[in-house]
Amino acid sequence: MISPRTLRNLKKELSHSVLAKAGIVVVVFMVAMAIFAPLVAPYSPGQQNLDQAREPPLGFTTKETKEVTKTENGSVVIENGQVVTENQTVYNNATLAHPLGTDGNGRDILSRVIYGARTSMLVGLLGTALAALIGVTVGLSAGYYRGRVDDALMRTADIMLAFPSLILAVALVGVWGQAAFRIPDPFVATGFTEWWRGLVGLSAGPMPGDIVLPGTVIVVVALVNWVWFARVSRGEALSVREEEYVKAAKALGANDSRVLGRHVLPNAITPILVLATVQVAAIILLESALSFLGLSGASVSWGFDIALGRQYQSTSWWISAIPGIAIVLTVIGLNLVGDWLRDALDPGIDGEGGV
Amino acid sequence: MADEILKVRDLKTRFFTEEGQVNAVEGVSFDVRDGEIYGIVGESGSGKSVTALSLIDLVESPGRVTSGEVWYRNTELAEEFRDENPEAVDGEFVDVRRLPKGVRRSLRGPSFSMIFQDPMSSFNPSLTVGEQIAEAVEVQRRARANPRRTRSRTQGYGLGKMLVDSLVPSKSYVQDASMDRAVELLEQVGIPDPVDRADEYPHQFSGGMLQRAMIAQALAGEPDVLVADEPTTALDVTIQAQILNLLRDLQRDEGMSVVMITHDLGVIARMCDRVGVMYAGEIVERGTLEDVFENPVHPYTQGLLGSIPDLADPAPRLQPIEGNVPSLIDSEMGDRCYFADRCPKAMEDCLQRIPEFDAEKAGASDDEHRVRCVLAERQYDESQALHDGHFEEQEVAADD
Amino acid sequence: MSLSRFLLKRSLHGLFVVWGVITVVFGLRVIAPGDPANVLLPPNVDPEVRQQVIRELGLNEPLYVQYFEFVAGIPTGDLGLSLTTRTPVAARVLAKLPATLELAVAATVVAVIIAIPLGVISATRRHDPADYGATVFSLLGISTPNFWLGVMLIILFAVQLDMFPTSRRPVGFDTIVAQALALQFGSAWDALTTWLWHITLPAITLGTYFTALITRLTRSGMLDELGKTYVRASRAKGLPETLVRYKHVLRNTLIPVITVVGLQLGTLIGGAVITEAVFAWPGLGSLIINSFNARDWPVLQGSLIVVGAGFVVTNILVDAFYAYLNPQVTYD
Amino acid sequence: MTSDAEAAPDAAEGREPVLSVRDLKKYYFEQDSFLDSLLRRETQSVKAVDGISFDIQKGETLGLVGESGCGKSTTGETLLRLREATDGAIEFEGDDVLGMDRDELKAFRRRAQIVFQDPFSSLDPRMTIGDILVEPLKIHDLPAEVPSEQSKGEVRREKAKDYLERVGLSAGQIDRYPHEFSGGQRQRIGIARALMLEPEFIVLDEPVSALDVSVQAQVLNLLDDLQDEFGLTYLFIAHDLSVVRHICDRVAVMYLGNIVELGPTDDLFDDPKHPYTQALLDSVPRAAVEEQGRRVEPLPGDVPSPRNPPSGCRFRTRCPQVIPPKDVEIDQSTYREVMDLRDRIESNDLNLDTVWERADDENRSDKPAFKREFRAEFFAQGLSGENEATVERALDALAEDDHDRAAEILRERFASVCEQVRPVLQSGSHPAACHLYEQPERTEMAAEAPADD
Repeated sequence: MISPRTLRNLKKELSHSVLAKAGIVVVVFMVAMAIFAPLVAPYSPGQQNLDQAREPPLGFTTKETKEVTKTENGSVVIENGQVVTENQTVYNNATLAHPLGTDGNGRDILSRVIYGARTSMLVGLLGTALAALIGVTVGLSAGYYRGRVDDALMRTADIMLAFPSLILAVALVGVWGQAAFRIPDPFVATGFTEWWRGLVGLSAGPMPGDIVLPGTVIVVVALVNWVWFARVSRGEALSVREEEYVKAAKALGANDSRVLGRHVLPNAITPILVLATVQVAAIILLESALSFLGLSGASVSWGFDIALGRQYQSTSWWISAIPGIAIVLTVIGLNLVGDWLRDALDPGIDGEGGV
Repeated sequence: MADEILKVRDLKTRFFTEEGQVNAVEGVSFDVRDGEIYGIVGESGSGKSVTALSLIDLVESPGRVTSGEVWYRNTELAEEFRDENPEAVDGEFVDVRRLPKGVRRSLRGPSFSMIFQDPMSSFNPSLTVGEQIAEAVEVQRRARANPRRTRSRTQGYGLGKMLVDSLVPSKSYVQDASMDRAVELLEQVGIPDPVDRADEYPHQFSGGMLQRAMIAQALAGEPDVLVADEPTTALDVTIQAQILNLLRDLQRDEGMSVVMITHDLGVIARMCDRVGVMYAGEIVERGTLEDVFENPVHPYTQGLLGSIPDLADPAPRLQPIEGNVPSLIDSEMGDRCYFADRCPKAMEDCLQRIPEFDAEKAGASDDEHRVRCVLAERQYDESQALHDGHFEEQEVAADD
Repeated sequence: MSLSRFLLKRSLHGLFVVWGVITVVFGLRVIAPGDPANVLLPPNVDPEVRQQVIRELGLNEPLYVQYFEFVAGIPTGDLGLSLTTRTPVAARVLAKLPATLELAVAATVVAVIIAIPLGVISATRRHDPADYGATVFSLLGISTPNFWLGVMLIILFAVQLDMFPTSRRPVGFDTIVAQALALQFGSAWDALTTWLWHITLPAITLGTYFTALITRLTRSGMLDELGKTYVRASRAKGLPETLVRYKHVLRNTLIPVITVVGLQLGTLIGGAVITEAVFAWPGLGSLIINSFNARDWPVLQGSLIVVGAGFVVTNILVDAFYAYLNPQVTYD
Repeated sequence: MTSDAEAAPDAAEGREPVLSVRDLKKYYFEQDSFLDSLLRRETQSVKAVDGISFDIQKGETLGLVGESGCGKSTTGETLLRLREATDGAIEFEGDDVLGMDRDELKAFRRRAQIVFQDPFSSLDPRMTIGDILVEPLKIHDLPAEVPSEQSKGEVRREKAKDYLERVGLSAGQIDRYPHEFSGGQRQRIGIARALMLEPEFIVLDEPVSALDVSVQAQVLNLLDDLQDEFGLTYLFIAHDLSVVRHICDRVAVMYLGNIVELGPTDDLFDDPKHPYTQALLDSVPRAAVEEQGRRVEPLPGDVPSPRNPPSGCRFRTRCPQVIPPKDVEIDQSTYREVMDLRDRIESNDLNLDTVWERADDENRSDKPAFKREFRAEFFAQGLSGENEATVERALDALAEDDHDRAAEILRERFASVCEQVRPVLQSGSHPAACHLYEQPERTEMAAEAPADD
């Protein structure tokens, strides 16, 4: 399906562009992190340690004034029958145990970011795949057959576009609730995790046994975003169907399914591919927004952690900042890959979507 | 005999692409005289359109005119630059390529003008045709009012105006007088109801009418030389006939010179006095129409003429040139005659060097029929002929 | 087709879309699980009372009657009663609308003022530091989730530097206008500065994505446009470069930019919802989130309809501007 | 494309035609969404092909020539049912093409093929040349039986290689992609693809228009050779008259959806009958020294829109030989002016503001001045006698802004047979649809005339 010329263009563009290389590195890194989370995360993302709460990331020290019980010679001072308190300056030092610091409950932020990548990637990839499946099927048929099918699609798309995607997603989550499926994590279930963590000397603490698949959210983001795929593939089908090779195929006696499958789809696939890359980014942003609003049903998610950090925003900025940086890096990476594909293949598409 | 208005010498234009350096124009020389129509004919990829753009300094990145001279007869400019830049002046002629950028730009309109193949894409779709022609008039009006400023980048078109203009479709740059002149020009090129038509947009015009409007726009600056790049290729024959008549009438009435660039030998035959045949970035044969059409010497010219079915006298079988247009990438060109691989009369000599014009001798009149081929100086010698498949073998060798 | 005919056609189309929006919104309520009566009533209430409430809400009617009444009520401004406050939905939504509009308009204005010149500079000075700067900015801008950006702005400018307030909207733009009209310029000025002071961070939060997007579109659109033949023809007729670039090229660049911006208005409104959540900005977004949490369906429906209708109206305006810039659309 | 061209006309008679087209029509109706239909008063149709009839004899090349928008390509595609005809009949070797069901149509595709104009769009860029050539065989599951030692795939590939060589390419190029070939080579591949099903009849839709002249000649020679080799019948669609003269046995000239003249190539080129054919032939610039400085009298104006074609003879708005009524004596150029004036009044395309402006009369009361200016603008020479009186009365009506009456006055006196009756092709070997030549019985055509309004 991908001709040697396409591959050559991709390689050529890649060799020219530092940004494209950076994008690929970031995306591959994030995907690897998501897949191998139980093998590389220092701790379980849910493991709390209130003694080590709000530890800053490496390189930072925070100073805060705390009200503590006054002690003298190791015993609590009591005056007038009450425990005396005093204001004391407490220094929170970064420790190597938590390179990215800890959150309000003393959970390791690095571990949460690694596990958060799973949620983002699952929703991003599955949501995009579902949206593409719906959108491309509908769009190609509409563009190819035109007429009433096309009319109906375009009107539906107009109505869909009148709802801001975030608001529609919120409403749909409201309708369906926040169903999430739990799938056993293969690394943990096979015991590989334990063996591996022992081998490389990571803390053995029990890692979560399930991968949480936020089912509603995946369906919702797909329902909200399929319109972009439909628009692009419709446009492609409209232009490809006018190509003489499509007419020639019909003249040779090819039926519609052959023309659609052998000629229209392969020639429409490039811009759809570019759109898909950009859509993964858009859907990751949408998922994080839903999580931020507490609607996604996932307990470990970048957006959710940003929201959790807000109650400590006056003292512990990193709790919100670090998951956000993870989002930005991922989305930049995907956008760079999208730009690379677009420049190399030059399909000329519009419509990006986003939060 | 009329004097030369334009003398082009050894013009070279290259495109620096990722595939390598493309020699689109490879040492082109020709003269254009006062009030003549000079024809340049060639197939696609022969470099004829790039030659046109090179003449009026409109080659865009990644392309660049790398060397050569374009001598243009203009006494005023010659006076002005005689002391300042003596190298750029030769008698009444100035070398346009050696003039400062601002001056070169100011020549577009009053000295050189150009019309393009596809009139529909040559007009801005969102402005009326009248306004676009009036702009061309307005530029010259302002130039006359303030010659110095013509050479500046902005020509007094300030920041405020451009912001307003970019959002509000207005004629604020164009004065009423220029608009009136635009209507006159439209009338001159034979557009009925010019007053109404001036307020219409390009897509409301037919192809033929729009090409007329394009010509009107090119006439706005009263140019000395009009470069017409395939002006009738996009048009039907009956419309083509209208446009060709119009071009010739205007050329006669305005006394301008026209460089007519086309792939259509018939158009050349009808319009031109003298002609140059281009192949692979070079002019391979030039001379008067009779010389080139009746007694072609270069095998390419012969092949070209043999390829066209004649309307009046159909031959039972055509005599095409075998093979395809060559690559113009510098590294693949080699120092030989670029036509040799398609030439039915290629000899060993053809591979030794790039053939020069046979008559670059001093004193030779430019009327002379000149050919860039070894056959101009000697007869075809069968004993030296390259055997069939010579080039295929080379290709195979290169592939291994 | 004349311009008015074009706009008539667009308006009819808009009306159709609004109808579609209303239908979808009605459908959402129908497929939503749970009984609205449960929201209003304590769990173990007398079935008699329960039935009465259901009758009051019209939920005992057949679906098509409910639908018809729902649709028929909308032109008269009747969006039903809020389940939680028992007040008309329309009034609640309208009360929140100005805050959201202020935010959206401020963000758009900032975006357009910054983005178009930035895109132009970037396109006309390729491979210049300015171009790289604009490219990096726009890449960051389209990749940053705005709620996170809002939180970061609050932490930096409100908490750490104490330059701006963290949240709230003490004064509305309508107040400023009212005071100015009443010739109380002193207090109008004070109100204006307060307003500006409070809206700055939310507007930046909401506007960044748009600024970045428009910069990108302007840059790529302008590069495309500069490669067209009419640009060459304009140069050939002697036009100065500034005229070619700004009178001809920029205008034609804006035509596709406007289309995309129109399509992305939904994104802007969606962004407003979450920005309001971050800054406790008392607008439509806050209303939507609150009524979602309270399962107050009529308010949620009403807000969705207003948002949808707003999108349609804005798009008709965008189309009108588009038609004004691009004469071709009215002649096909 | 027999080289002895004089044999063609006679050969055309007496044989059963391969293809016979009767009164074929193809109208395009603008695709309206329901909103458009709400807003629009009537649906407009574009009459791309409006009632054409012709036969193609076995082994001949029929040329279909005309300017852009005349409906020639639409005709070609409609013949093969790539577009659905609006009306008419097409018979291919006795089979009713328009009535074929799916299976019959598929069988028909094996017998009739098409080659397209654009060598860059006619080959799927994602397929290798081998895939492209084998596809027709796959579609029709050919060959039905293969020798036991070979698989179907191998047989097909062998055939593809064979045809690649027959069109002048090397079999070794079979695994390359289309973009690795030049325009001429790609056109050869397109021809090979059409030949793979071994058809009897091929529509060649501008097969050499996109090629450079030197390559064009190669492809023309190839088509010539293939016709001899496979005994093919061609419908050759083109706008280049020189090419048509070179390759065709008979030629049909199209103008605005009609065939205006049809005849053996040499007859038609040496003795064109229809004024349009004459003008067309006169316009073509020949690549010969005699052409130098030749000034042609080109047809005025543009081709009218097929949305709203002229009544009667489609060509009458540009025709240099419009026939005035028998009792009116008027020279052709003045008659043309009168007709143009009337056309403009009738199509509401006459703006009197400028005339009044020139007459320098804001109140629009100075009729003599108005009429003077009007004449200066519309009439090169004076009129005389009854003609003059009629024009005078029409101008009076115009001065009072009564356009309908002005048109009526002019119509009464100057109405031409060309606008009232649509001319048809006579029988015979070289017919022309023009009133200058004898037309069949009037009653027959009168029935057809209202359809044009």
